[in-house]
Amino acid sequence: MAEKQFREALREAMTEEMRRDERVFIMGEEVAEYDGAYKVTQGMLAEFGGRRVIDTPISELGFAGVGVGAAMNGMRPIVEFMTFNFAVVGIDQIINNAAKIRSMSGGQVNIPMVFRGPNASAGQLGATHSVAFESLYAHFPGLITIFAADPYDAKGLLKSAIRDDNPVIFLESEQTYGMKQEVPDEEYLIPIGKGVIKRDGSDVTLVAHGKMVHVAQMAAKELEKDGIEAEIIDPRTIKPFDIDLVIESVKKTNRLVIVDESHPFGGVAAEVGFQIQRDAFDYLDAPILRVTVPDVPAPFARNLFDLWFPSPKNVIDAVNTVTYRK
Amino acid sequence: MAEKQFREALREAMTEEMRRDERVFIMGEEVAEYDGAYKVTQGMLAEFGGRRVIDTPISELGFAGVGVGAAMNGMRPIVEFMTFNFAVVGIDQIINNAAKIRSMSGGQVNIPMVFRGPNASAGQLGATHSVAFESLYAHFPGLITIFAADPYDAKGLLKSAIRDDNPVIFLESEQTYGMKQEVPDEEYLIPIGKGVIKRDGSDVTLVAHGKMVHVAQMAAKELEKDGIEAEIIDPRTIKPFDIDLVIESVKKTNRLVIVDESHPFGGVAAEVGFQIQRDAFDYLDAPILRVTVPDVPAPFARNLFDLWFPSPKNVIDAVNTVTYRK
Amino acid sequence: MGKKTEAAGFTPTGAVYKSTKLPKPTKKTHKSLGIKKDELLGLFECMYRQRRFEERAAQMYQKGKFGGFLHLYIGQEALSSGLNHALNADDDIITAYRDHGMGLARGIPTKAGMAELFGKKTGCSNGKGGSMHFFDVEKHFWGGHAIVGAHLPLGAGIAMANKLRDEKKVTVCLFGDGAVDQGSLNESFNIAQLWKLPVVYVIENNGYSMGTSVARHSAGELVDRALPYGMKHDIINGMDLFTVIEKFQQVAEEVRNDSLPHLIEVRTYRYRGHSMSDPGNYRSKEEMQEFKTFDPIERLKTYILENNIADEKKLEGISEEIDKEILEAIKFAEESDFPDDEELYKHIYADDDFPYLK
Amino acid sequence: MGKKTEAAGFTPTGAVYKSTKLPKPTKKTHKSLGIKKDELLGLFECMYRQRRFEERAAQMYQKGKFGGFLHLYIGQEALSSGLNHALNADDDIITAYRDHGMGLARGIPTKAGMAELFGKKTGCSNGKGGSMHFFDVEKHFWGGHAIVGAHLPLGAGIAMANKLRDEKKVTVCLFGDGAVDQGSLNESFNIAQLWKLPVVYVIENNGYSMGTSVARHSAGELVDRALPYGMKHDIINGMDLFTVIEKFQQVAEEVRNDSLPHLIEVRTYRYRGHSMSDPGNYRSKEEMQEFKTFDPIERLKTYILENNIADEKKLEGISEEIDKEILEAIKFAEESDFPDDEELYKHIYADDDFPYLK
Ligand SMILES: Cc1ncc(C[n+]2csc(CCOP(=O)(O)OP(=O)(O)O)c2C)c(N)n1
Ligand SMILES: Cc1ncc(C[n+]2csc(CCOP(=O)(O)OP(=O)(O)O)c2C)c(N)n1
Ligand SMILES: [Mg+2]
Ligand SMILES: [Mg+2]
Repeated sequence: MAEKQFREALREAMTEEMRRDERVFIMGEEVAEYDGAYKVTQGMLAEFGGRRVIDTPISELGFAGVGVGAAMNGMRPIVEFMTFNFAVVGIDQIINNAAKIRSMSGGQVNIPMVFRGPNASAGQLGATHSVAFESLYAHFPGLITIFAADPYDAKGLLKSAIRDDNPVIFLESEQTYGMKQEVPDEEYLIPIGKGVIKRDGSDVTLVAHGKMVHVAQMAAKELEKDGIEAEIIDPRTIKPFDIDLVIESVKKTNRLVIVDESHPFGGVAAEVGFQIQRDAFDYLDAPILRVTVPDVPAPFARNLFDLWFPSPKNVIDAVNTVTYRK
Repeated sequence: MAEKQFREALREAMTEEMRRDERVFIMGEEVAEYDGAYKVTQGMLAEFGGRRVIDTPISELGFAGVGVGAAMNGMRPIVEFMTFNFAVVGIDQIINNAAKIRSMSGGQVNIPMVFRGPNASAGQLGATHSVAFESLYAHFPGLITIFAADPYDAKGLLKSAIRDDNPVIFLESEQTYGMKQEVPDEEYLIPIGKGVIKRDGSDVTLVAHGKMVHVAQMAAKELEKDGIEAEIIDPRTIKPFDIDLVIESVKKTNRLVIVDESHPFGGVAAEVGFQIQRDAFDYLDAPILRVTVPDVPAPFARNLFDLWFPSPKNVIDAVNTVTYRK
Repeated sequence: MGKKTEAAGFTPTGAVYKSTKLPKPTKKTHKSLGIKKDELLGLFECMYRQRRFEERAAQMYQKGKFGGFLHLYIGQEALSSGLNHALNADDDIITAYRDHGMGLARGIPTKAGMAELFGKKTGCSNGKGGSMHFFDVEKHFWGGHAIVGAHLPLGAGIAMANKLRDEKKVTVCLFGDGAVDQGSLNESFNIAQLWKLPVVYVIENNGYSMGTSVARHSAGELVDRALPYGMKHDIINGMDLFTVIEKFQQVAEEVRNDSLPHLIEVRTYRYRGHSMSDPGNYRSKEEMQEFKTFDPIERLKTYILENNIADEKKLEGISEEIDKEILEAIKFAEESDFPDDEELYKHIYADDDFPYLK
Repeated sequence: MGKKTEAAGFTPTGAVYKSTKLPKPTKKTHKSLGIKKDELLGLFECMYRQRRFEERAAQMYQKGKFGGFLHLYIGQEALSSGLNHALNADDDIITAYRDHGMGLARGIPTKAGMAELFGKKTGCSNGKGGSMHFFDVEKHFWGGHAIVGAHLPLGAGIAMANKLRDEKKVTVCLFGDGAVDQGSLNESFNIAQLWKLPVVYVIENNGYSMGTSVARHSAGELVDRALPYGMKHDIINGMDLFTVIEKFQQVAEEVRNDSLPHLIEVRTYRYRGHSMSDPGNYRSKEEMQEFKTFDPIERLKTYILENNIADEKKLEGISEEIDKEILEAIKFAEESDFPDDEELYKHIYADDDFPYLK
């Protein structure tokens, strides 16, 4: 077992699955000759050639739809978006075609494919390049949505996603691509729809996914010094969401803070909060709080961006509120 | 004061504003020579001519963006989508350009425009033609989102929307276009962001918007026979949302059911429920429940569609649960 | 609409004939096209079946037997029938929501088609799709699609999958003249040409996008949308069955050999309204009359009689058989069950035990 | 990359030169183009300002003085400078994210530009936009836009507003060769031609979309994207200032008269990487060397000297002034304040009292 970067874990997952199943191929902007805008697909063209590792024009609607068509007709495409901000111009192919054709055809059509790429903000990239889309994709039935937080989860989940017969939205982050973690060399799969407790604690439950898991971890370390043991739950899959794991934790902690990089209105935090108040009402000793980006587009200026981005301090403040310590 | 159809109320609002301000114009598919796919714009071409009532090709991304550009440069366009299902292919122009350019330019650009048309389901139109988009638009900062339930609100709100300096998403329903109501001939405006109590009651609060207001009304009538007085709140504007009105009501009823035609994950119901448990926690005598379409695409078959669509019975069941009557 | 208005408007007015002139039909005979007599009668039957299916469907719709949209293909049957004849059974076809004709021509049984309109479990999409979403994947009919232009990339993708498997199959993607203005066309055409995908794009130019004539929604000639990419292209008369067959036999063979995309503009005409709610005020009686004289079914009938391939009686016999078949299909549709309630949560995901959010 | 791979691949390989051959520059002189001597020196200054601004910006970026993306325009300055010279001050311009050059040429002060890169409140977008979103609406510069192709319809809309007000103004919408493959092009071009909008679309063909050469991302010649719509079009040498000025003077006059759109493919070259993180392995040293010989600034310098419009000393003087100006701009940017924290909630909506969701 060796330390591997997030991008290496993703590459291993894709490479292993492409060796295993020749129906799997990948296409996207700069994935082939350029070795990937963020070097995730480095070396894959050399191994698999231009028929299975394919550079596309800047035509997100076009190549996303080509992927859906190829999946309908027996292939298992991986469509890489340079970032999910750019998938917006092609989103009709995802939320209408990929998500609904199986249902409209009465189950005649199978659409086994993965749409993957970086999601949410990555520093000062401005308003159009910093959006977290997980709640949008989770809102529309027919899709599975995954947001991996670390290399180990990323590899196991991406392999499961590629083998899954549903269209899967697989979200990553430019900012975690370089992050390292022990990743087994032998094959392993992580089941879709199962969350994991990333830190045990009994005083408060923190639900966080993707990049936010690390923000929650930093906050938990601070809180620990303060005698507060936070339990961190990473759902890993946004849809289907492992709400039972959260309920179990809340039954123990009676307090919940959700950390979510989405905008607040109808974000993942709103959904999880709603379900918990509905299904664990009697176990709550305090209102559920959320820590999200504010309801404004990402600003460019460094200072404003830092204010905008959810910080450990924001999480700590929320925890102090739900534990009535301030 | 005369009885007017919903479509007439919309037409009056646009006609009055176009007479009042020559910067206002309307474009969309079949809005001119065809008099509107649903006859909302009937007669407007005859009055205003082809420079202000403009038929477009089936290019939602194109004409939505043309509208944004015209708004940036001093006009006040109304962009009609035949239905909001079709806005999906042009949604980048709405959530990135219309919503963010003011902010990215540091406030130099004003984008006074309205995107309007039917939203959500209208009978057996199938999976791609039946989606409720209010939570999606409300999720992205920079936009105002309105969903009018009846002719009176529609006229007053659309006039305010046309005069507003922000990009406004104005949602309607094919199924209410024929609905009649007393609508004053003299001018009136309804403020954006203010909800209204559509039925007084003290036993339970029902929050419903758009078509769902009528479903809530039907349920309330039934419940009344049963001695249950439901208070119905129609927020009218989804963003900004008049949460204070709901809080006031919940302080009185201590029970809340949200009726929302969106899919459940991160829908309007999830957001309202989240905010209420957060801000009115101590006033709740029962978990907040929601009545929405299920988390599956709209089916075609009549029987399945009827199961899919939120019914008064669904609302009554939810009310019975929060009032612990079953 | 006042003169002043016309002058000042952005969108051009009138001028429907632009882009709708019918090219000359082929001079070929059924023999020279390799069509046997019984095949020819089969093609007549095929066209007539589509016609009667929809005429009856319209009646049922007006009687309130089923809901949703209903877009009739009446007038365009030469394309669906000729295209299906020219292709192999395992070639792939995908089309827009005006899909009954193509679906039936491809082999969807009238019973399954009618039952789909009625939203019954016995329908070709198990009642889940309705009029706009006929599917029969076993027959390589990839469905009717209702977001205008959204299935253009799907056509390229279906072709790409065939190419990746080194199957020498042709994929045909049909769409209306209105779809030409969707950005998906630019993106799909560029990718299809750049990647040499074996896909044939077919514009069913019936003169109108809903109430908007081609001249009012598209600048330039529709077929010229192929020019930027250097895509092979042609315009044909879509009211003449033999012309359609000749063209697609040739194109299909070419594609099997060189795996290069084509754009074929097929000029045809829609005799009925856009949907059942459309009064059709945007076109003149004269125009309708003129195009009625090109009725593809009447045309074929005349050819069959003039060339003594069959006599009136024979054709009437075929017609009566079809009429019966359609009536039986209606009976079948009416008597079929609706999908079980559980179906609401079936076929959304591949897994039947998917944990749906409540 | 193995031979086999190349043969089997979907996307064409190599062949960068296609679509990047430079057309002949104009034979016109500054006199025949009506450019006065001081104007000519002003144009030299304008180009040099953009060059030095970005060279310094790159240094500051590498020193970590500011974050985000930084896309340099170096090599393409003849277009921004010539275009601005050819247009009136109240004509409208909108471009993509590689926007420093066009913004400065249009009159954004170097201080405001540098401060924007640094994200300071004194920036041309008040620090809210950054490198990709320079705006100066007073100067009719409608900004840099970062979703590839998404500003094409905006250009048509800006032109439509001018036309609705009967203002005889030209709108120029610039975009990269990679944006040609976005569906927004098809939709915008069709609408612009159909509605006769006074907009000039300009492809800044610098040979590459990130690491992908034009031949590898677009089928056919880029300028042919105008053909389907019957849109007027041309290809010009974008490394030669006079050629740019001549073309846009002519086009602008035409548009003011007939209000018809144009597509101009301007062939140019990007000397730096796509962004600061791009090593540029996709192109050869030879290719770079060849295009360096066309450097628009060197070209103009040579012309000025050979025609004795000014001597070395004069030009050095101008350059030194600019160098100073840029250094002052950097000082200004560094010393400027960041936006106030309250700015986070400003200029999102028109109303400063908007009730933001918490
Ligand atoms: C993206 C999108 N926009 C609008 C519509 C509404 N609509 C359905 S059919 C149609 C007209 C299409 O005309 P055409 O492509 O010529 O096909 P035809 O109806 O003539 O077969 C329109 C505007 C839609 N379904 N999808
Ligand atoms: C819709 C979209 N897809 C992808 C990207 C990422 N991206 C930014 S610039 C770029 C290349 C654009 O190349 P070109 O249009 O030639 O402009 P240039 O960089 O050469 O000026 C890409 C792929 C984006 N910003 N928007
Ligand atoms: Mg048509
Ligand atoms: Mg380029």
